[in-house]
Amino acid sequence: MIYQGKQKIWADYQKEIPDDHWFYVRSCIRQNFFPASEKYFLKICRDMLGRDIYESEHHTTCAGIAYHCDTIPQETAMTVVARQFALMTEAGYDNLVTSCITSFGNYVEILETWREFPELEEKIREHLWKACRREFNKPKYVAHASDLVYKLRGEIAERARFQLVHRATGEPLRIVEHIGCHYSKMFPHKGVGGAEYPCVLSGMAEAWGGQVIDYPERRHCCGFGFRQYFVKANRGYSLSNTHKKFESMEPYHPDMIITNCPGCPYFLDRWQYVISEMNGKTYGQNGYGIPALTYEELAGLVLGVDPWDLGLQVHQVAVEPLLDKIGIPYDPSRKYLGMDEKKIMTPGLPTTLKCC
Amino acid sequence: MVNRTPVIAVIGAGIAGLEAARQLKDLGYKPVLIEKAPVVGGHVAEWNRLFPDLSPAADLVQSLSKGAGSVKTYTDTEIASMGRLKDGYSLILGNGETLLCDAVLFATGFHLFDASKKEEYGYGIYDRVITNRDLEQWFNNRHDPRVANPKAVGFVHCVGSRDVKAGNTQCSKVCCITAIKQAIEIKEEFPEAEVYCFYMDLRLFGKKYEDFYIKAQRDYGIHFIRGRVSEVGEAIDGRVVVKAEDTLNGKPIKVTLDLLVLMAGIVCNPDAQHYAREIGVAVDEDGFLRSRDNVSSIVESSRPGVFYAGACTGAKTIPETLAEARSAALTIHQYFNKRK
Amino acid sequence: MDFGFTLSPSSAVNLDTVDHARYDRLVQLAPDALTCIGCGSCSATCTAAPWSGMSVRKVILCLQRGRDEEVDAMLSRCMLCGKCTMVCPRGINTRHLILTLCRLDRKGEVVR
Amino acid sequence: MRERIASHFDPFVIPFLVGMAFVLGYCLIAMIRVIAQLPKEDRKRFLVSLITPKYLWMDVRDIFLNCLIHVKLWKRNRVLGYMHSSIAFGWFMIIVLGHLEVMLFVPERIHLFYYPIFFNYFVAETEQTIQGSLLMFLMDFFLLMILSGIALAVIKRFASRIVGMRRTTRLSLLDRVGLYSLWAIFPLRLLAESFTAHISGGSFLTIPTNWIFRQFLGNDLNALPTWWAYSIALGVFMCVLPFTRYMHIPAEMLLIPMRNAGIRIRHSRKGFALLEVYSCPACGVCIDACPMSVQKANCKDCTVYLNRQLRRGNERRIEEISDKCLLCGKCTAVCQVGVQGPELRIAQRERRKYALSPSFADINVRPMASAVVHGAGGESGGVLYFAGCMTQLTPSIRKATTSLLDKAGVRWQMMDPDGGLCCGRPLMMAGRTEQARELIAKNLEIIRASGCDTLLLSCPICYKVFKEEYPLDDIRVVHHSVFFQELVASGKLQVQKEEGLKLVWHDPCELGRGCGIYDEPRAALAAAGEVVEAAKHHTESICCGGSLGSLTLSFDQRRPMVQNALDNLTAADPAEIVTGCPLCLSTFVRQADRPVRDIAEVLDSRC
Repeated sequence: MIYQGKQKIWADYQKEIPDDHWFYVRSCIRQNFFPASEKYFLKICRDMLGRDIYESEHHTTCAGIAYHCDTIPQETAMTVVARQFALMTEAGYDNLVTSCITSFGNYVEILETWREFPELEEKIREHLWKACRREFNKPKYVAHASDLVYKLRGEIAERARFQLVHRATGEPLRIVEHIGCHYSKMFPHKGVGGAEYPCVLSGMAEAWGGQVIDYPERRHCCGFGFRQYFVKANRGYSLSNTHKKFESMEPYHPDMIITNCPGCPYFLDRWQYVISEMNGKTYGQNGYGIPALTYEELAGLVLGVDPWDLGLQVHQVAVEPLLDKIGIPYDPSRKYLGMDEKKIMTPGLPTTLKCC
Repeated sequence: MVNRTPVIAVIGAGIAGLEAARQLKDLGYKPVLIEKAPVVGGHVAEWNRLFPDLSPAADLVQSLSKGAGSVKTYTDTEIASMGRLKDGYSLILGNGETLLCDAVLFATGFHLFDASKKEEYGYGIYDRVITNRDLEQWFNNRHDPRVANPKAVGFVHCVGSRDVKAGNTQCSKVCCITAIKQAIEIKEEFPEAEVYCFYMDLRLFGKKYEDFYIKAQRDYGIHFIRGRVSEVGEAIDGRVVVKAEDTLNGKPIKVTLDLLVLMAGIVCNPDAQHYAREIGVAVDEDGFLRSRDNVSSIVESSRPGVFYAGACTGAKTIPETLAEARSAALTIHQYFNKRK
Repeated sequence: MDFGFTLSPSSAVNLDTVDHARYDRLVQLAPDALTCIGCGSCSATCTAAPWSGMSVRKVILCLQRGRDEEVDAMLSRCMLCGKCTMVCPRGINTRHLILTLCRLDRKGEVVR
Repeated sequence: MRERIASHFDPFVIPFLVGMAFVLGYCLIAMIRVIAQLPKEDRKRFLVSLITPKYLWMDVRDIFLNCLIHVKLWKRNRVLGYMHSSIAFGWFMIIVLGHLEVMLFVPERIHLFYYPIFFNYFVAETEQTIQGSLLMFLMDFFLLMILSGIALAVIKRFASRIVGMRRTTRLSLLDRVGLYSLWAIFPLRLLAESFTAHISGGSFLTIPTNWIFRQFLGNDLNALPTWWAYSIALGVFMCVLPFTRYMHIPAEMLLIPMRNAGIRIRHSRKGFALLEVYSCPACGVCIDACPMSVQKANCKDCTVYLNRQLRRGNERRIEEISDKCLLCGKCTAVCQVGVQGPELRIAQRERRKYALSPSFADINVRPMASAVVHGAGGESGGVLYFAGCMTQLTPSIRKATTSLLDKAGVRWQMMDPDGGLCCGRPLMMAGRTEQARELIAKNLEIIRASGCDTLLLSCPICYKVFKEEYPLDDIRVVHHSVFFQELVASGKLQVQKEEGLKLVWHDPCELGRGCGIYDEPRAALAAAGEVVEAAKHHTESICCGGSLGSLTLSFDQRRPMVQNALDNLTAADPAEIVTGCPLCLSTFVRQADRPVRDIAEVLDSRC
């Protein structure tokens, strides 16, 4: 690996990310999968780093899932997105930041389509007006939340309580970064670092003391693929793709996986359980899995947020070995306590995959 | 009008420029060779052996530069600007000299495609990914540690050729046969190595090319896989994992290689475009200089007194380039005869 | 546990692990197999093709890709009529190739 | 007349006796073994033939004509014919006369094996009597005849072209021993008899020789050693005989009655095959005849060497030779003994083991069968035309054939309009007889369904197998050249003759030597133009080089063979080369310097 070569490519694919004043749109599904990620994104940006981030309770799905499942036409998705832009305009913002990679891809795709076909934009403006009497300005900047965290990575590092370093050995943790397909594969110049060697997550990992590993199937999709997962008959296909990634990363003994997409960490986390049940194979050390975290969770951990407040107990793969490696203190007895300190249910244990 | 000996500026002292200059000199003209690089010979000077007879490239360059020996030659000299005069052209050279000439011959050649632009192949990122030029360098000096006793070697044809995404839709013409040549040379160096050529089409049009291909298959057991490499990753041991579709088999294919050679294609020389614009010579959509006619007058531009030789108008083989250089010299000769 | 779906093996051919012993032996015994250019003339003219999808081109390719079952299935109807030999532009002695192949076991040994 | 040796014995006869005993014993055992190896029904058939007067007469006649007179060889090459018959017949006569002498003069010694052979040593005879002088004259006459044969043999060995052979066999070491001992026998006999001629008498050869020797040899001390040498030469020859090519002498005497009885090769190495191998005299006639011999490297793969390798049991070479052969059958056509080169090779191919065998038993041919039923309009009879695989690649033949059928008003239909199954002959040639049988069964299903009364083939490869291996007793199997010749002869096809149009007919191996069809195509062609002959034709025609018989010959290796066949055909400078085999056609077209057409095309273009 020639690191300078990557740096050269990263230099070619830098995008302008405004420092402040963002209109934030959440993901449809992340709050279920990783309940504290979005909350801590806002918390870190607003409270710790003092940025102005606005969110509206009126925003809806961007229709990306329906669009990628071929259940609605693109024009419908465009109108839904136009409404989000209208909300942003009404709130007085120009910079749109999305929590979801598919939303990000959707917004970028729609803006690029409008750029190529301005008559389509006019048509959508009409649709929006007819539907809900709203008007909008197009955002000046569209960023993914990970772009913003990438930009703020230095500030986070300054405030970090923990380094992504193996406490016992002093070695940097070996981190697999997985970028959502819709982040930059469609429009390489819209992602930090381009499509082939994106540095949005590797930049964070390295800034916080970790070491990114480059394994052959790094570019491969997590396996979610919308229709592949949502149709049960195709689910084996989804699983097989994830399996391919794990087989490829296995020899590198990664300590963790970080992702910037709603679906990826979910599948990279849950499929480890399914694979262990199907053919008894686990990919972490000592029968554990490889923890798959969101970048917000990782930022939270680095900044010293309590793991259980970050919602790490809802991961299938136990995060305790990782916490131990870094030296992050945690109280095992609080793992399954809810916000009100009452016991939420304790999950059953898998047959093979070791959990705490 | 021409009573003094006509002066012809030959831009580029690659094989086209050298050969044309020699012919012009022999025809009684005064050619002046202007070369940006410190040495003459262009790309061929960087090559080791030439297809299909594996003759040494150095011999060719040496004999061509010997032929053009008495021609006034500026090496290491850029052209700062070019301008049109009433009956000729003026060239302001980088060294401050001004050259007034009666005709200009573009022998500006081509650029080798920058393989790092095909990011998915990881040139400049992965240690074991090199280009055809790097391999020729290795054949020349054996210094490159990346070519260390490989057990498996891959060649990717059409890197930056026939590729809309790379901005070049044209075929580079010589990569197929070069890949076969280099594959054979690798097999000769490392007989135990498995060698794979990933191709989209094999375009082996020239004399002896097909024989060379049969030889590669039958005598060297080189594997030809019809399918373009889609991506390259790095394995834990630093070798590269290559993915492609084996289109004849209709299945994806994957192989781990010790060395991957990218057959960087022939793309236009942006300098030539720049000069062309300065004196009002047309450039084709593919970036190469536009000939007056692609069938009958390939060496002529639409402007009087401006001529072409070699790869400045598109990918060429060496024999084609040399033939064009001679043809250009004769065409220039006719041009001056008509003006008398 | 039954999830209602299973892990399916990759359809990709991994040349690092594929077993091509039979191919290696074949090209030792019938070296002209190496010169196939995959033109498909043999498949198009084949008398047995309607019954087994026989194609010498595919046979040569599948052997290199470790797809032995397909090779055996294709060969199972070959009548040795020789049409493929007649049309091969590379002059491959396809009948010799087929007969030689039929004598090799999966490990590439000639059966005695 | 007097007996010279009182004991009627001398130790010098021992080498001869040992040799004689050995060779007789060996041959007897070998004969029993070969007969025992025959399949039961073949063995019965053979033994019955031996007591059937008709066969017995044939056997005696054939043995006399072939083994002693070498009639076939005479027809082919008079010098070689004389050479062989002089030695064989002369020797035979010397033995017969020797016995006659013993019976006439010392009948009480007839039980002594060596007496007839060494008669002149033991018995001093006088040439004064008519009997004596006649016998002695005959003895000398036949000895001279043999010696002239031997002289020719010596010349042949060192300069084979003089006797009309381009190439001759490379001999093995034992063959050389046998050869030199054979060459030595008769000069030594001449010397021995000459040395004793003044005592035991002699005739026009021995007496002058005796006289010459006596001019400078003062005593008779040379006589006994020479008789010893003669006996030793005989002994050595007989002792090495079973291990040399001379084994063909006894083997052929068994081969002839077996062949007359209709025995065929049923096993690759045993029984009749074994006998054929031993019957090969290694004369090397097949080397020149073999179409592969155009390239020197292939000479070692001719039938004579197959037989040698079979005797040696060199499996690698046996396989190589067996697989390379074009199976054109020319070696058999020219062989004096009639060793069946192609059949022997197919037998070797049959014994091969395979990891994978094709199977056709479960192929569903019902759609093809029902197509021919509907094609005939439900009526039975008519011609069913099977184009076959090779004709699919030569559509001109198919077109011309069907056009001729229409012109002649024949009711016909195609058996394989959209391609069919292979006839099975290529599989048989490859030694995969079992698989071929499965194909035959499938094709039979289609033929039977058609209700035809004639099966027409435009490919001799198909024709041979349909004729020989398909049980189609009530259906006439006919090659198109024969069928069209009949139509021309009966006037149903009116062919316009072009005077001076020279056409040469190439006899395809499978049609000519394979099925014995030579005259009909020529007769049909004569209606269209002037038929000229190739340099070698009929049974000696040269294979086109494209034969499916060879399993290993590469395209490049075949090219000189094709050229040689073409050169042979164009000896009389014909305007067109005409053949009746799609494979020959495709093969020739690639290299020919003049038009090559199928007989159907030639006829169709002229009527």
